Order: sequence, then structure tokens, then C-alpha cells
Amino acid sequence: MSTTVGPSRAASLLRAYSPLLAIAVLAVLLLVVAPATLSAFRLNSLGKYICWAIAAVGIGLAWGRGGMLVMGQGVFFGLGGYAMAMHLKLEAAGPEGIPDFMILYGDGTMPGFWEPFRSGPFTLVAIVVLPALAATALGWLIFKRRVKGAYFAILTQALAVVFATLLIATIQETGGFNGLNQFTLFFGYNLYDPVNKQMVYSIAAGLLIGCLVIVWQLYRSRFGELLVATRDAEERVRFLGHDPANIKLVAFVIAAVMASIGGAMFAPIAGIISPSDVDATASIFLIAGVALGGRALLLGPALGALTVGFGRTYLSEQFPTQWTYFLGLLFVLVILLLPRGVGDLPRLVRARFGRSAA
Amino acid sequence: MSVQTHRPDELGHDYLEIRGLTVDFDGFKAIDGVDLTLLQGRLHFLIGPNGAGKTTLVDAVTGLVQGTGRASYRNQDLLSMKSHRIVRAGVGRTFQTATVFEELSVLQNLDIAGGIHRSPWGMLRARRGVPAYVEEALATIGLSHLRDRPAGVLAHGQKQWLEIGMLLVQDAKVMLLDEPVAGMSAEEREQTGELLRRIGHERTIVVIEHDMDFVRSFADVVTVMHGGTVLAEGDVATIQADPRVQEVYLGHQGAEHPDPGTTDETTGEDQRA
Amino acid sequence: MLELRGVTAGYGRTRVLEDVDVVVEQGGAAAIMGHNGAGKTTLLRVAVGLLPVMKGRVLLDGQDVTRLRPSARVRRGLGYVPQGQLSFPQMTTLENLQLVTTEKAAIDEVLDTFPALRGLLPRRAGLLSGGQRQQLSIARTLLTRPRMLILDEPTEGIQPNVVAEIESVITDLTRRGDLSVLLVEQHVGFALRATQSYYVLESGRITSSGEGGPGAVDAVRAAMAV
Amino acid sequence: ACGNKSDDGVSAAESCVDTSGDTIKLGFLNSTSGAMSISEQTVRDSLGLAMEEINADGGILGKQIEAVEEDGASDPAIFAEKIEKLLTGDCVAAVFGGWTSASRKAMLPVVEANNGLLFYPVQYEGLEASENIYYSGATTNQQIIPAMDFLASEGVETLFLAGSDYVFPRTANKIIKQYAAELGIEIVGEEYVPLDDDDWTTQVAKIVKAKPDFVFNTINGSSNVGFIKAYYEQGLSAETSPIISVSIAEEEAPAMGHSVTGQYAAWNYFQSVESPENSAFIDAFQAKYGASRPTSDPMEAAYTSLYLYKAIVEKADSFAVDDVNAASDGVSFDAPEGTVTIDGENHHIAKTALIGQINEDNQFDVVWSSGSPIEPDPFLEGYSWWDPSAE
Amino acid sequence: MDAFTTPLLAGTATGALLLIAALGLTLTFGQMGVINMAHGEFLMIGAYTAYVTQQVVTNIDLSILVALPVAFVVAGLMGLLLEVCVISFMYRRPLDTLLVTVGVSLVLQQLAKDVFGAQGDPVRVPDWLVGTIPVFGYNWPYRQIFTIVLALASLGALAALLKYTSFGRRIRATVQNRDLAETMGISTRATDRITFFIGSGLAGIGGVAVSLISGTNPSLGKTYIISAFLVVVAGGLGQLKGTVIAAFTVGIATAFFADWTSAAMAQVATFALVVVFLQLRPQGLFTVRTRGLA
Ligand SMILES: Nc1ncnc2c1ncn2[C@@H]1O[C@H](COP(=O)(O)OP(=O)(O)OP(=O)(O)O)[C@@H](O)[C@H]1O
Ligand SMILES: Nc1ncnc2c1ncn2[C@@H]1O[C@H](COP(=O)(O)OP(=O)(O)OP(=O)(O)O)[C@@H](O)[C@H]1O
Ligand SMILES: NC(N)=O
Ligand SMILES: [Mg+2]
Ligand SMILES: [Mg+2]
Repeated sequence: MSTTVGPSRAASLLRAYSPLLAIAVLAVLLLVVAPATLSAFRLNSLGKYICWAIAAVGIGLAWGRGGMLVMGQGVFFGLGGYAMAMHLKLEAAGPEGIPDFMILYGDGTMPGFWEPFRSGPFTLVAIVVLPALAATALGWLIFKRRVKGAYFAILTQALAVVFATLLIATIQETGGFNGLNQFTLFFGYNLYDPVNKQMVYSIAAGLLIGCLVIVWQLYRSRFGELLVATRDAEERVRFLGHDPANIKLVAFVIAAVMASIGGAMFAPIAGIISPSDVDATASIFLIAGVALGGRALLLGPALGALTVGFGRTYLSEQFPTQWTYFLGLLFVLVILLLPRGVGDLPRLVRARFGRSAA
Repeated sequence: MSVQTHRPDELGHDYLEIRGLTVDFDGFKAIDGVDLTLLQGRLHFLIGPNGAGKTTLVDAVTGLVQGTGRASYRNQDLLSMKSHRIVRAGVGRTFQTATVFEELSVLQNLDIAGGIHRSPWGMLRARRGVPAYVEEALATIGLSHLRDRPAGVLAHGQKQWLEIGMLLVQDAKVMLLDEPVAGMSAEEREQTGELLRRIGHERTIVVIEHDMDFVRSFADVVTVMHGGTVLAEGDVATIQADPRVQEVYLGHQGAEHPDPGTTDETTGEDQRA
Repeated sequence: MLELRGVTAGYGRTRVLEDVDVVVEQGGAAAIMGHNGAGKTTLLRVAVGLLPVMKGRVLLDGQDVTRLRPSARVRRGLGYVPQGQLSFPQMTTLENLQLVTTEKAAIDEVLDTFPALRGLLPRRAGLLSGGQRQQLSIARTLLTRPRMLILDEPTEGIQPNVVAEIESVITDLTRRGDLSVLLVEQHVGFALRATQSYYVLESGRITSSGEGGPGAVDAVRAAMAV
Repeated sequence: ACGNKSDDGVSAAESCVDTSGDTIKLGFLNSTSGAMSISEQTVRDSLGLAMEEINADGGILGKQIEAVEEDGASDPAIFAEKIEKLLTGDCVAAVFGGWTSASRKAMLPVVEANNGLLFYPVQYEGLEASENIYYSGATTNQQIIPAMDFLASEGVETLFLAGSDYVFPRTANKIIKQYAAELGIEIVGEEYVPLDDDDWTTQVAKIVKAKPDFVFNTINGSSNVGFIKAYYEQGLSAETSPIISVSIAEEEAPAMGHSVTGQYAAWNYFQSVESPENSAFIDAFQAKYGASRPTSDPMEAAYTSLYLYKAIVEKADSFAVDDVNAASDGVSFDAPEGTVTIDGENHHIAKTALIGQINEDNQFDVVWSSGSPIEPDPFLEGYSWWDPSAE
Repeated sequence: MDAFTTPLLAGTATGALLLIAALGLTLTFGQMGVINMAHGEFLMIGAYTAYVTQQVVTNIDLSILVALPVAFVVAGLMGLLLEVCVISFMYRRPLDTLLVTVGVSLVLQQLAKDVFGAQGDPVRVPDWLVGTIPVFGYNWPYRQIFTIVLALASLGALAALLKYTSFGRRIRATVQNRDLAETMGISTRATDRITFFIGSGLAGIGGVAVSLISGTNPSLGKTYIISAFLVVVAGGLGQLKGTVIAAFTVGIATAFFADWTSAAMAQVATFALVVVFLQLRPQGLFTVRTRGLA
């Protein structure tokens, strides 16, 4: 039997803060190196991946640490994305104007719920509050009733389907299948100006870093330990005097808000948000990134999402017709060979075999 | 040993009182009108045939199954409370098949057990070093050398110690221990018994156990359950002498040297089910 | 009957067993004793095939079964009662038994050994009490008609008079010579009465072994006292 | 020169197209994955053919076409991303592709922001005209309105509308309903089903009840198969109540077996059109992709769009977008469908409307024709009955 | 009257389709806990099998009947392949199977595209399946009745298999505790494979039924997969009874909603219905009570 000796003070301090170091490195890469080296277009694409990464960080929290396989994050990504898109659309339409598609496909009148989104501040608040409320309501029902595991996964996936179908069906309210695009201004800044586009990119990158720092603190906090405990033995947690439902709810809501923020930045960066960016498939791609990078690791989900985003672009450019093969195989191989993600490779190298749970 | 200690006037006459407790699993009464009074500072043992209702009794008192009747502690009725509230009221338990948090280290297992004494805000802060009461618990249960092991890899008995340790950290005033020494060697039983003695003074401790040696050496009071009811209660000697107890439980010569043959008596389970 | 030769095994990089040799003669019975975490369960898991060896061999009837899956070993006459009152929780007690055989007679026979189970046949095993599950676990394994029975703390959680019953079953079967037993047991008295030889396992190594029988009690206690 | 360092930052508007060499880059942007790849792959194929032919006889302005292919993945956001990549990264002179209106709408702001060129080959719902897009498919007054005229000429009095639940069918039906009122045709039902939802049973049951003289079908993609099969199996047929479709072409028809025989479709091109240009087109296409491969309207429109581009560029003697736009008016090409001419105002092209009836071999027998090419009128300004803001 | 019978009967047929799709899942998902997102692609394989069979057995009236067993075997073998190559390594982390199989489904769709071309292929409905019986003003197509019969037949066969053979017990044992099952002499590997073969095979049969509605196309599976999973969940994992009730309820409900509102809204409403239902009965229609912390 190997007895592990308690690590020395300094070493443990280093271990405790090295993640922050890693985050800092990432920050430099995204905020300094990338803008300096990448073309406007590539930088913009990176911006999109970053938006997915923000959502992925939340998934890492809910799934990796909390054991909730959230298959429907597209819903929250969409809430934020559409909230922002509605504001940008109205900004483009001008003070009194209404979005063009409502005239083209509708009777030229604007549904009431659009009105408040004329206000920038309201929109920003909505981007955080809408998903938080939705997630709280949903999570409350689900967790209090102890729906978990596969049930939870399928349920959330179904919600993504409903959400996308709903959007497609409401052409006059949400632009339907076409989604919302043709944004010109971002809180007053002209989106066609490369300088402003880079600013929007930087905001997204900054938000990603922010989210990473937040989860870093959560992971090392006692809440983080409790969350893992809940994942591994939910009912047992009750006998520590906690209601697992609340613990999971917190993680779920945070994940939802992060997804929403990712979506909100996606709209101006991609220049469009449409049902296919928020449906079940889109949600699964988010999950895929997290799985690839390492669901339970701090940086795993973000890096995974960035990789999947880049991989999709790169593969589809190299093999426009065959790339789905590679993507599919990527899924299979990673999950199969690296259950805990690529980020887990180092550990795997150290310890060769996984242990056989009895 | 931990954040909270309670007002001196409470000390000594703290007790858990169960009255007319009944647990009904659609038609089948696993517990049938049990009365029990468990006083602080005494090691109270609960024995009885397999299926007598011992675990169910603990389940009912800790909110895991729905029971009727009363189980009052510090004038709260536990039966009407949710599990996590009951724990916060100071009533803790262990499980017959030890369940700990496999992915967390022994240390973390103990640390989060202390969670109820922290503010929500405190929950969001990281653990700095090892709290004294956790160190203490680690030492008490003798797992200090395994503190950084994932609890999942602990051997059976080690897990049971860890569970007791978690109760210590929780600072449970009432401890309901379901077969805590099962699978331990004689010495380990001794140690565990001593441990229970030591911590038993300012606590109300109930131990469910089948090992009569263990019962003999540590029990202050023994309650024998059978078929969901209390069959007998008293000190070890009286219990062992009780023919009904021998009949349904001990077998005629008592535990250690039973004579086979006369034990084709059933637990009485089937008469009811 | 069953031989473990120079077995080294563990989990991940952790070695739990170091070069362990254990032999159970045809119709013989051996007990393994040791403290919590010594590696007893690990040893049995290796014997059954639930855990691969790092070094060493496992032989059944002189044949090397080191590479065989548990189910294959079971078909060769191995029977295993794991530690921890395991059962198939969603199946009724009866289904748990029928998993092995649907022969009415055979099932009746084990029910005579464990009469308490009779009244529980329609109840799902997951709802049984710990001891009831343990009784079921032993009954189920007996149904596989093992020639080599491996038990991991079988009496854990079982009421005294039933323990006695189990003891007599084991001793009867071994006496008749059609059963060999490898027993992990904490109750030294029980263990030594039920077996003819013992091994003491300390943190993964066999530290002493010898003839069983009530006489050995003190020897073992001594060997185990740390 | 930017071909080699295509990743250099490029501020919008000012183009980076490299015309110095003896090749010119064009972008082909179609969905080769996802639900729409079923249809869009065929467009990609005919673009490939046109390129091969043009290169064979000297290219455009003597420059060989070098195609940069991208996958739109049936996702509007991807279309937007890819067309930006093609325009600013690869610095292509023009992009050819898109199918669903969603993909076009997604590309529009990008192509405008970068002052690029997009050639869009599919019939669509009109109400659009971008300086940077050329529409080689039909707008509504070249397909839907003629179809209505045909129905009127057939003495149709009751009409049922079935469509996929997205922009094109919804808008098309908005126009149809207003024109029907004008023509005194009564709309006896209107049903939508999400794209690639195959089960039309309940909706068809409603058609059975409504017993319309005709059904106007604006369903897109594979969903048509489910519709036609349900139609057939509930005892409806070309005899009882015929269907006129605007998205079923030679490509889609075979998948419906024989249940579609006798039904009608409105297009501007059929494989059966008889002209030397068409036979040449069909022969060349089948020589390249296999004798079994049919040709269809969107394929032909895509094929034509590349030739039109060549014609405009050579007239302008420049690849610069502004020069191209200046020169485009009146440029015409003897396409397989007949002679087509670009309207420099709205960048659509004059096309002849045709109604075909599907025969046993899944080919279309032309039963009605507008005779001469119809001038494109995307905003239906020439139609007094049209009121965009009316429901 | 027919405003009622039309959705009812048409919905029953839709429900039947869902049921066949879900039956396989009650085995692979319900019993084995594998979330096989490629199950939809097994439907697709079934559909293409129907198409290919028609090319071989040119007698259309016959070929559909031939296609059924063939599709069962073909899809079954694909399932077996998947189990052996991928799933078998993942039984200790069932949720992950979801992601792996998503990858597999991507590959299978692309494969279908490359093999059979992007365009769908026709599956001709035999004449004896064309036509309708009028039932209270609804002309009930034979094909729908055929689908229902097919579903009930598959259901019966599966139920019998699980009830009257030791197979059912073996599957459940394997899922509930692999190691223990092994030590009871059950070859868990064999059990897994047979289960997966049958589960996937059922999807193949479903595919034939689907091909009669929509012919074939590479993305055919996507249409049914999620509703099928919902049905299994709503029915209660591994609970045949529940699955049946859930399948028909969902089918009929969708039909009624579609009748009252639109097809899209019907989807939304039905999903919403299931979500709400799961609030009331989190473990599905038929729940199995457990004890302790289980
Ligand atoms: N949820 C349930 N549904 C039905 N019967 C149950 C349920 N839970 C427990 N039982 C039955 O109630 C009886 C009491 O079980 P309990 O676990 O309390 O016994 P116990 O005294 O702890 O036995 P042991 O000494 O074996 O642990 C048993 O017969 C058991 O089968
Ligand atoms: N799955 C596992 N992974 C890693 N280490 C393990 C695992 N299971 C057990 N161990 C370690 O191996 C050692 C031996 O465990 P084992 O269960 O064999 O002990 P034991 O003798 O059976 O103890 P007990 O009497 O309590 O059952 C223990 O220190 C334990 O921590
Ligand atoms: N333009 C179309 N057919 O969507
Ligand atoms: Mg018990
Ligand atoms: Mg053990």
C-alpha cells in the first residue's frame, strides 16, 4: 500500500494558485497575442469559439463537477443571444423603427415584448436575469422532484428541441428559421468598423477569463467540494445537513447565466443568431467541447470548446464534403480513450490503468 | 471540538423520545408501535433478528422513510422534518453499508461534513489549511495516514470509521450507528467501542449490532426488536437470559457457541409478510 | 483445488497484494484473517477474477485460470459470496435465486437453510434488510452448486442463530468432501471452527499461517495483535 | 498579391481580390453537410461543370477559374462565417451558392459590408434586391404568380395551401392569398409543417375533408416525400385534387416513387426543355456525373449564374465589383432554359415561367408557358393588388 | 365526429411508430442504461434496407415483408458492431455513451449520404397497403393499420422474450450489478451483445415502417430519436407497460394538438406535456421504489 505523504507548504501553495497562472497565460494569448497575429476574420471566428467556450465553462461546472449532463444549454445560449440580438436589431432599426422582417413577413406591427429591448441597460440586465429566472424555475421543479441522470439529460435535450421549434414557428416574433441578423450598431459602435469588432472580441475574451476565475474560486471553495459530493452520492449529502436540490440549483443557474452571456456575445460577433445556433445539435457540440477538454478540469471545458470550434472550421475548410467523418470519429475516440478529456492525458501517463470500480 | 457547544443547562438531560412509531410499507408494518427513550450519556444498543426493523427505525427517525407516531428531540418532532433539517437539529447517522464520497479525499469528506456550521458565504470561500476539529476527528478515527486518499478506495471498515468521523465533525448530539463495527477485527472493535465510550458522554448514541461479544463489552442498555416491535429491554445479562430472545435471536446457548439444529426457527418474518 | 501462486495485485499504481501464496486443498477449508484494509477482499477478487493480477497465477483444479473471466471460473465450479450484502436490488428475492436456476427442488433446499427468505420471495431484494440480503447472497451462491466456495465476511450483519446455521452448512459440506472453502472472516472463533488452516494477511503480505481448529485461536490473535 | 498571405487583416469594403495572376478565385458555398446538403450538393455539381467548361475555353478574361469550396453546413451562421472567409480571407472575386432564404439572409449583410458579390441560384420569396447579390433563380412574379395564372386558366375555384414552416412558404402564401382574392379563388385551408418533418398524415386528412380543386405546395426538401406519400395513401391523386409544387424538381421526384406522377410543378427550367443549349448542358452534366443524374431548375440556375458572371465581367473588362454592377444591366446568356437577361436595377434576371406535369419517368411534360421571359419584379410594384403590410 | 377520430386514429399510428422506435430503446437505454443517439440511424438503416430489398426482390407486394426480417438482422448487426467496438468499453459510465453515439450517428449519416447519394430513395408502398377504410369519417390508411399491427407484434415478441425466458432476468442482473452477475456465472458480455442486437434490430423494423411514410434519407433518424427517448423516459426506464402507454399518448396528443394548432406548436405542446408529467412522476409512469440511499 502506498501511503501518500502530506505535501509541503510551498508546494501546496503553488498547487493552489497554479490554475490562476494558467488562466493568466490564456488571458494573454486571447487578449494580446491573438489580436496581434490573426486577421480580422480569423479573430472574429475565434470570437465565436470564445462565446461557446463561455457556455462550456458553465457546463463544466454543472456536468463535470455537478454531474448534471445539461444537454439543453442551447436554450440559455439562445435566451442571451436573442435578447442581445433583439436590442441590436432595434438599434439598427433606429429610435422609432421596427425590424425589417416584421414588415416583410408580418403585418408590420411589433410584438410588445420587443419594446423594452430598445433600452441597452434593460437588455444587459435581461441577459443575466432571464436565464437565471428560467433556470431557477426549471431547476427547482426538476431537482426538488429528484429527476437526475439520464432523465435529466433527455429532459434538457427535449427542451432544446422545443425551444428551437418554437423559434422557427414564430416567424413574425423571432424571425423564425432565418433568425435575427443585419446588425449595424453595438451600443452605439458601428459593427462594420474593424476596430469596434475587435473591441467586441476583447469583451468576449474578457468575459471568458472572468468566468474562468469565478469557477476557479467555486471549485476550490467548500461549495465546490460539496458539489462533487452531491454528484457522487446525492442522497448522502442530505445527511450532512444539506438539501442537494439547492446545491445543484446553484450550479445549474450559474451554468445557465454563463451560457446566456456566451450567446449574448455570439450575436454581435457572428452577426446572426438563428435556431440552428441554439437547437439540440448546437447544444451537443457545446457538450462535445467540454468532454474533449475534460469536463471536470478547470480549463478543460473552455479549451475543449475552442478546439471543437476551430476543428469544425479547419476540417470543413480542408474537407468540405467529408469533414463530418472526422468530427464523428473525434467524438468517439476522445470519449472512448480519454474519458476525462485530453486535459487528463498527463495524469493518464502517470497512472497507466484506471481503477475498476467494484 | 467544534464551532457550536450548547448551553450548560441542557447538558445531561438531553434525550430522544420515540412514541408509537409505526412504519407501514403498503400494508406491511416494518415497525409497529415502537416506544423508546434514549438518554444522553448511555451507550444504547439495538439488537434483533434480521428484518426486525432496526434500520427502518433509524430510517424513520432520520427522515429517510415516512413514519407515524412521534420522535421528539429537544421538543421538535423529527418525523415531520426533512432529512437535512433533522441533521441540522443535531441528529446524525451512519449507514449499514458504509457510504462515503468516493471521489473526495478522506480529508474533504470530513471537512464538508462540517458544512452545516458555515454561512452560505463561508461556503464560497476556500478551505485554508485543516480545521482543528477535522484534524482531531482524523486522529480519533485513526485515518490520518490516509487523509489524502480518495475515500472510494478505503477498505470496508475504514469507510465505517470515516462515517463515524463525519458525525464527529458534524458534532451530532444524537448518533444512530447502523452496525458500525461489522467487518472489523476484534482489536478494531475494541478500539471502536472505546471510541464510542469516549464520545458518548455528551451524546446520545444508539448502536445497532449483531456481534454479542461487542454488545456484552460496551452496552449500557439493550433493546431487542422483533417483528417491528420491542421484544425486550434491559441490561445485557437480563437480555441474554431472556428465553424469547434466545428463541428468535441468539439461539439457545447464546452467541459464541450456538448449537446448530435448534435454529430452524425463522425470524418470524413470514408469519407477518 | 484452488491455488494462488505469487500473486501481486492492486489498483492503479497502488499495490495491495505482494507475492501472496494461498492454497486450498480439495475438500479443505482455509480462513484468511487480517485487519481492515489488509487486502483480504482484494485477494478474493483476484481469486474470482474480478481483479487482474499484476504478477502470479491462479489455478483451479490444477488448471491455470488466471486469464478467465469470472463467469467462466464460476462455470468451472467456483462460487463467490462478496462482501457487503450485494444483490440485484430491482429483482425480487425469488428472481435473484432463479437467476441461477429455476429448479424448484434446488431452490426449496436453500430456503430450508435460510427459512427467513421464504416470506420474502415476492419482495424486491433492494427492499430487504441488510442481513436478509446477506442471507440471500449466500443462498444464491449455494445454488450455483460450487465445488470451491469463496466467502468474504459471510456472517457480517447476520443474526447469531443464523450464523450458527451457516457454520453448520459449511462444515457439513466440507466434511462430505464435495466442497472446498476459502473464507475471509473477522470472527476468529467462527473462522477457525469452520476451517482446517488459516492465513494471516498484513498490509498485503501473508505474515503467518498454520493449522486451523479452535486450538489456533490464540496463535492467530497473537499474530494479528499489532 | 494576397493569395499566399490570405490571413492578412483586411478592413472591409476595399477589396483584396488578386487579378494580377492568370487565375481568378471564385467561391462555391453550398451545404455539403446537414439537412440541406441533399439539395445543395446538386448545385455544387453543376457549378463544377460550368467552371470546367469555362476554363476549357479560356476562362474569364483569359484567367482560369480557381474554385474555393466551402461547406455552409445547412446553418445560416456558418454561411455568414464562410462567406466572410471567402471574401476577406481567400479574396475571391465572387461567391456562388446558398439555397434556403435563411442562408441568403445570413450572407446578405456580410457580402454588403465587404462589398462582395453573391450569385444565388434558387427561386425565393422576393421582396429583396441587394447591390451585392445576383438572383439567378425566380422571384415570385416569375414562378408563383404565373402558377396562379395557370390555376385560374384551369378554372380552379378552391385552393389549399401546404408548406414548410419557414420564411419562403409563409411569404409565398401571403402573396398567393392576396392574388387568389384578386382572381376570385377561395383558399379552403392552409397547413405548415416544420422543415424535414415527414409525417403529413393529419394535415392531408384535412385536405381530404376540404376537397380543394387544387393544392399549392410550397414544401421544401425531404418533407415533400412524406407529404406526397400521405396524399397518395389517403386516396388523393392528380385526378381527384392535383398538386402544384414549387420545390419538387427532377431531383426530388424519384424519391416519391410513382405516387407523384401526374402532379404539377412550376419552374423556369425542366430537363425536358428542348433546346440545343439544354441538350448540351444535359449531355455535359451526365458525362461528368453519370448518365442517371437528372438536371433541375436550381442546378440550371447555378450553371447559368456562372456564365452570366463571365459575361458581365468580360463586358466590364474588370472583376471589380463596382465595374461589374455598372456593366451588368442587359447582359444576357443563351441558357439551357432559354435566353435570360439581367435587370441592372434589381439584379434579378428575366425568365420564362413554365408549368410541368410529372410523367412516368419522373420527367416533366411542359403543359403551360408564359411564352416570353417575364421581367423580374421582386417587390411586386407592378401588381396593384399587392399590399405588403396586409396580413 | 371525424374531428375526433382523425387525430385519434392518425395519432395512434404515429404512436405505433414511436413505440417501435422506443421498444429498442427500452432494452438498450431502459435496461442497459446506454443512451444510444445512433438509434435513430438504425431506423435509417432499416429504411435503406427496405429500399435495397425492393431492388432485389422486385415483387413489391412481397419485398416489404421480406424487408422486415432482413432489416432486423442488418440493423441488429450494426448494433452488435457498435456494442463490440465502442459501447462495451463504457458500461461503467453510461452517460458518456450519449456523446460517443452522437459521433457514431454523424458518421452513419455521412456514410448513408456517400453510399446512397444525398437524395432520398423511393420505397414503393405495395398495393395491398394502399387504400383506406372509412372510420367515422376518417379514411384510415391501411399503412397506418399495418404500422400499428407491426408495433404490437414487436411488442408482443419482446414482452414474451423478457417474461418467459431467463434472458430478461439476465439483462436486468447484468445492468444492476455487472460484477455480481459475472460471479453468478452470467456471461455479461454475451448478454450485452444479444441485448444490443435485439434492441437495434427492433429499430431496423421501425425503419421499414418509416420508409413507408417518408421513403429514405440520410437524416431520417433525427426526426424520431428524441421523441422516442422522451417516450422511454416518460414510461419509466425499462418499463414496457409504461413505454407503450407513453408512446400512444404522445402520438395521439401530438395529433390532437396538430389538429387544433399547428404541427410546430404540437411538438412544443407535447414536449411540454411530458416535462410537466415528469414533474408529477419523476421516475416515469411506472416507478420502482428503492430503499436507503439507492
Ligand atoms: N421500502 C420497503 N418496502 C417493503 N419492505 C421493506 C422496506 N424497507 C424495509 N422493508 C422490510 O422491513 C423489514 C425491516 O427491515 P430493516 O432493515 O429495518 O431490518 P433490520 O432490523 O435492520 O435487519 P438487519 O439486522 O438485517 O439489518 C424487513 O423485513 C425488510 O424487508
Ligand atoms: N478500488 C480500489 N482502488 C484503490 N485502492 C483500493 C480499492 N479497493 C481497496 N483499495 C485499497 O486496498 C487496501 C485493501 O482493501 P481490501 O478491501 O482488500 O481490505 P480488506 O482486508 O478487505 O478490509 P476489510 O476487512 O475492511 O474488508 C485498502 O487499503 C484499500 O484502501
Ligand atoms: N428560397 C427558398 N426556396 O428557400
Ligand atoms: Mg439493518
Ligand atoms: Mg474486505
